[in-house]
Amino acid sequence: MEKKTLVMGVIGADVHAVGNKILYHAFTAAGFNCVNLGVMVSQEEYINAAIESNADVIVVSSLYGHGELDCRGMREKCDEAGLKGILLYVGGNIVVGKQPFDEVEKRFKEMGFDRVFGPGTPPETTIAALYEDLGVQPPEETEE
Amino acid sequence: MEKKTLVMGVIGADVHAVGNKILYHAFTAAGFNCVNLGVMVSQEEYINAAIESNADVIVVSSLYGHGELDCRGMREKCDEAGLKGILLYVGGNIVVGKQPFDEVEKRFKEMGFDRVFGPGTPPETTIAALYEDLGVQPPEETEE
Amino acid sequence: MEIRNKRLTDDEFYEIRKTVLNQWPTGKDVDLEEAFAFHKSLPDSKIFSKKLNEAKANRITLVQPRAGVALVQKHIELLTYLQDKGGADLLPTTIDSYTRQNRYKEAEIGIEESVKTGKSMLNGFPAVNHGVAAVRQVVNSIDVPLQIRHGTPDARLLTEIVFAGGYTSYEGGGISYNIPYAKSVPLERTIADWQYCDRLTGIYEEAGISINREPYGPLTGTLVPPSISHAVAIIEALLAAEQGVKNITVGYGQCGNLIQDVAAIHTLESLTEEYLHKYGYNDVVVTTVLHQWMGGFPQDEAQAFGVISWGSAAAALSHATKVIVKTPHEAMGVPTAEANAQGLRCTKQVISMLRDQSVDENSLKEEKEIIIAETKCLLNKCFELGNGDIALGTVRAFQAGVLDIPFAPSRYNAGQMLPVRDNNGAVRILTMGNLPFTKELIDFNHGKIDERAKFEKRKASFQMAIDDVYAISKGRLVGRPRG
Amino acid sequence: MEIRNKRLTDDEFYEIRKTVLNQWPTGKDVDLEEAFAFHKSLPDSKIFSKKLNEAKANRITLVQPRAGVALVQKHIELLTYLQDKGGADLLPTTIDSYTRQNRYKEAEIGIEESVKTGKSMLNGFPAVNHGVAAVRQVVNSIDVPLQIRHGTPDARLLTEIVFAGGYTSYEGGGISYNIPYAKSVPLERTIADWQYCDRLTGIYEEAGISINREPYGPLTGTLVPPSISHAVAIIEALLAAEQGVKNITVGYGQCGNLIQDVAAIHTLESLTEEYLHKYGYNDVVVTTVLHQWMGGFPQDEAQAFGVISWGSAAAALSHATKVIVKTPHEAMGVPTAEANAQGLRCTKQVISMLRDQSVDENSLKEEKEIIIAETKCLLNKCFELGNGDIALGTVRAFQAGVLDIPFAPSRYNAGQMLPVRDNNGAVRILTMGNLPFTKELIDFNHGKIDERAKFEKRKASFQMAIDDVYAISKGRLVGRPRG
Ligand code: B12
Ligand code: B12
Repeated sequence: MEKKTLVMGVIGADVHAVGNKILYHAFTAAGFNCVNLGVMVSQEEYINAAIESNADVIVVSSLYGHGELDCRGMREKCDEAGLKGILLYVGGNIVVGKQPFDEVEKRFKEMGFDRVFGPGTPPETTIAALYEDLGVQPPEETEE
Repeated sequence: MEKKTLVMGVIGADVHAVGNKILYHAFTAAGFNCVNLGVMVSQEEYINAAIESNADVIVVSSLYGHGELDCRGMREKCDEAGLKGILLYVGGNIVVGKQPFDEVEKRFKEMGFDRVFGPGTPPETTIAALYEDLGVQPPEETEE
Repeated sequence: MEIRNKRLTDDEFYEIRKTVLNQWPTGKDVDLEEAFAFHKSLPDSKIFSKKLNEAKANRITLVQPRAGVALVQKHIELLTYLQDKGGADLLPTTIDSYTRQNRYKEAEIGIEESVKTGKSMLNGFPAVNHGVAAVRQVVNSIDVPLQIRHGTPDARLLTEIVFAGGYTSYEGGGISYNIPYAKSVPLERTIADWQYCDRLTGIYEEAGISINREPYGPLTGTLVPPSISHAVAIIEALLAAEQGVKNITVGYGQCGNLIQDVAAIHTLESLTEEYLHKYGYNDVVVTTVLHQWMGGFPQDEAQAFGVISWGSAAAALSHATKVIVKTPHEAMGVPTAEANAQGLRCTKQVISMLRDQSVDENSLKEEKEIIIAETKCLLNKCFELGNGDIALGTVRAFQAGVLDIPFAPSRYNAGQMLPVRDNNGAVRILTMGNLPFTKELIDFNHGKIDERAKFEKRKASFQMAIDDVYAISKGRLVGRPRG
Repeated sequence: MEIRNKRLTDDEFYEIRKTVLNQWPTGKDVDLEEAFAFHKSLPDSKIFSKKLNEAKANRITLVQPRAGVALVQKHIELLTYLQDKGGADLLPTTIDSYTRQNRYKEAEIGIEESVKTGKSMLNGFPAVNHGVAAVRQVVNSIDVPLQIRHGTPDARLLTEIVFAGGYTSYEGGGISYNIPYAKSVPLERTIADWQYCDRLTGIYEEAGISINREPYGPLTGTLVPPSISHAVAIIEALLAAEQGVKNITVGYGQCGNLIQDVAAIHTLESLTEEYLHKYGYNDVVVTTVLHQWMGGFPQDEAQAFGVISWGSAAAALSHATKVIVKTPHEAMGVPTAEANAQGLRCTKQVISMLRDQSVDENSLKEEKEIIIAETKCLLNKCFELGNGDIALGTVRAFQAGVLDIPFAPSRYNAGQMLPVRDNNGAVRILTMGNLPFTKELIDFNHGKIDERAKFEKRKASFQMAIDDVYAISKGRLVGRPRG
């Protein structure tokens, strides 16, 4: 199978590193080529990395509550940088406080994100979505 | 001070004895003459005891949830027995489940109870109400 | 005829049985052979004793709520919710208070009123009125083992109906469902009536159907010292074993001091086994249940969760076989399904977080010795008073105040004994009444209470006990003087 | 110039101070003399160190939430609610993440957006942007002592503003607010910047105003073994003491195994005192704080209450001076005032129920010995690496992986060490990286982990650590393999 490439990281001034490390581990085991930018990633860094690695998808994590401020304009910046139509995922605790998820999802979709995931979404769910959206299959041997 | 007399007990098939024992202790210390019928008291028993002791008030406890079924018709039976206008208090966990207290109070007032108290009402509150309704004062020396 | 701890003969049993099944029309639907067949059709996953034995072997703690409403369909919905959303390992059917007093006519009114008002006007499920077929509907609808929980002095007809209905566990006993649950029923009566229930269990056992029996541990739920409830639990276990019961869960209501609670669960199991063996009952499986705090709860739900969690911790750290769960609505009224499931989930979280931890044996030593010594004083005196017969001895012990349960409503209870907490929150005995304790044990109790009295700069008294009764509902364990 | 653990001279301090106060316009409002006067006008009941010292003397555990929103009035409302409805003994002001990164312009946008949308768009209170007068509004409105809680690598301006604003306690440190909170800030920088903050505290102290300082204990909050966080806490205590700080609260994030947690709190206090004395700081008052579980929480609120309660139990049984409280919303997002108060009330219930209980000293012995031995290995090596200077030694220790914090985002952290739980849920170290442990200690850790690996019939590995990271959020403590 041709390996798909994803760029991942935690946006803004966010330092929540645990989920990022685990997601990296899980994505790699699931057969993706991962460019992990770690925490405190700016929109520009994601975009530059995506261009450089010719990525198929950008997976944005935001845990600390400023996701809504940090993610604004990301789709437009991608477009400007020539990444038209690149898949954009966002997940984590992406807003401040416990808010009804459907409203949150709507706001982020309007911002141009293709998929929006709520708090505590397990890696398996994210991976299943990636397989579906990228039209690929799990690798024969997964690390179990 | 002339001692006022109260008849007290836990109505119906209710065996919750702890609050009853403590209330008896508190009422006595507060200067009342108490006829304590204990638990599992029928309407008739309260009424007979009130006639016999020439009581000023009947204090009905109900904890176990059947209070609404058990208390029905009590005011009418008092009237028939010649206890017209006798003070009737009810308190405890007088209905099944957590219900808005104002609705519960309303239903029991309609049944003819003069005062209706919610879960966990402290003895001091009840005693203050008795002093007020019976127009008496605390005894000089209270057991403290 | 004086009461004796002796197995009912078939003649005696079936003679009584005729009148029992006639107490209410639904009695006539009970057919033993057909009931055995129904039980045998049940999958292992619905059999209480199997699940308990397995939990005991694996040292895990199962969670079980209390729950019961007036109408069959609503009751099934409630239990299904607690199973699916609460993750209950075991489910109950709590019986309403009219049925507990054999007031089936009032229960009938409660059912009608519940249909009319659309809310349960009864505080439990009136199984006798509903009858065998309805009970089986419940059993058929639920995937986990089911138990009847009640508080019924004369539970004979209820037992017949729910056993025939397929229930595989049954709470209660001649002492524990009398003294805390009745005002004026003689103890001879309830012990005899519960010999009937136990014998019925024995008859099922002999037919190859092992129904779990659980003496009701917490009694009045209010400052009951462990040795008192242990003595009662062990007596009821002996009475049940004599009638042929083979699967017994002995219970204890959390007092709140961790060391005392863990020591209590450990000694409850070992003492019950010891006494069963001593009296020749060698094939009984004994498991334990810890009841989360059974006294007054705080009204605030967040605080109630704190109390629930602490009970869960005591259950997990003592490795009780199961824990009976309270809800955040406890102080207010019969809980909604939602609140009940919350209590379960909170409990499960704590139980499973702590399942790999225990309390150091050394730190339990003194407390275990005290509980064992006290319990033996009580039991030995009971045997003595009964000239070796524990049924007779028990009746005489209550008459004499040798067994004495605090805050009990029954007039057959002396009510002389007064418990208070010591300075670490363990429940001790201030006024002995006629408890047959040795001087050492009395001194131990008083010494512990003196420590507290000194600390609080007041005399130990009834007021101290009252403060302790209110304490947990006011956010404390020890009822310290205010101000 | 290389970093040294040496008190800043007045010249050095006031030289730096000029640029600090110019970092953002609100800096110019800080006037030390006037600030001292404001502090001296505060009643004792608002002074953090006084309340802590009193709690320590009485062996009680105070409760404190986390809380902060974007706008001043809303923040005051929030704190008032937590004080009145939550019963908080101590209150915080949690700073937002932009301020923590000195991104005051973005904080300004957050404030504007919050005004516009009517909800807090920031995850905390941007104290620098608000300035001294606004901070005093908060101090004047609240009755209990207040602390700033943040996670700011360069907190110098923030410290100036909130000290002038009247805050009497301040969390953070050069290591604990760098490694878990930053990606690429050199440790020399943050240690130096925090020397500034500590020196400012010292200057207040010398003016007769004792401001409490709290190194941030839990670090990444995720499977941090006690000895690691102890070493960091003690280093930061030494660094603070050198600058003249006299009232220090050392912290620890609950791991979940009761024995380990209680042993951790006890040794944290004794070791901190030991090292302070050893290095000549003899007049520092040391208190302790336990943080309820700092890793991933279960989403379900009832389950979250279980986790909160277990943290409360650990705090109470270890007699920590205070406990930092989580809320039932933890897994979802910044809590509402209501949810925050629920966490407080639940905690208070457990804390006060358990305040008269302790864990038996004997059962703590082994665990305390291990923690002490491990911590000393780490600290002694740090001193060695710094040729006797702990500031320098710390920088070199991180470079060498001698100090190594699991799951940390900082590139100045080696990230070689990997913790997993043992079979009783205590946190142990699987991969040592360059931790300078003795063979005995390594064997002890591996022996404990082997027990678990055998029990689970699998090898200890990164997967086991991942399972442990998720465990509590999935209702367990030990991340057992599924299926
Ligand atoms: C201890 C207890 C028991 C013990 C009682 C032992 C005994 N014989 O006394 C046992 C375990 C045996 C028991 C049994 C049952 N209980 Co019960 N029990 C409790 C519990 C936990 C505490 C009661 C108590 O002693 N409180 C301490 C005393 C000091 O307080 P108190 O009883 O509330 O009384 C004070 C005030 O209410 C007030 N007061 C009382 N009467 C009056 C009257 C007036 C006029 C005024 C002003 C004030 C007043 O003053 C008293 C003194 O301060 C409560 C829940 C709670 N409160 O936390 C449930 C509770 C009362 N029980 C309940 C139920 C349903 C039962 C059972 C049916 C079994 C079951 N389903 O679990 C049986 C009923 C048996 C029967 N036939 O009555 C329900 C009632 C539900 C409802 N009303 O919706 C409660 C609320 C629990 C619950 N949430 O489900 N129970
Ligand atoms: C541990 C932790 C910390 C540690 C982080 C250590 C570190 N450097 O990593 C410390 C203590 C330092 C910390 C600091 C802060 N934290 Co914090 N923290 C947590 C906590 C308890 C657990 C996070 C975690 O590690 N979980 C375990 C991992 C495995 O799960 P995860 O992070 O959720 O990631 C998984 C999923 O979300 C998903 N996922 C993640 N990204 C994506 C992306 C996509 C596309 C998909 C599909 C899925 C996905 O997959 C991951 C792997 O399974 C959470 C609350 C919780 N969840 O219980 C709060 C939480 C995230 N923190 C929060 C906050 C506010 C802060 C602080 C501002 C301080 C504060 N107020 O207390 C600072 C922020 C610092 C900063 N600048 O970022 C808030 C965020 C609030 C909000 N969104 O409304 C939370 C929710 C707590 C709360 N309820 O207040 N925190």
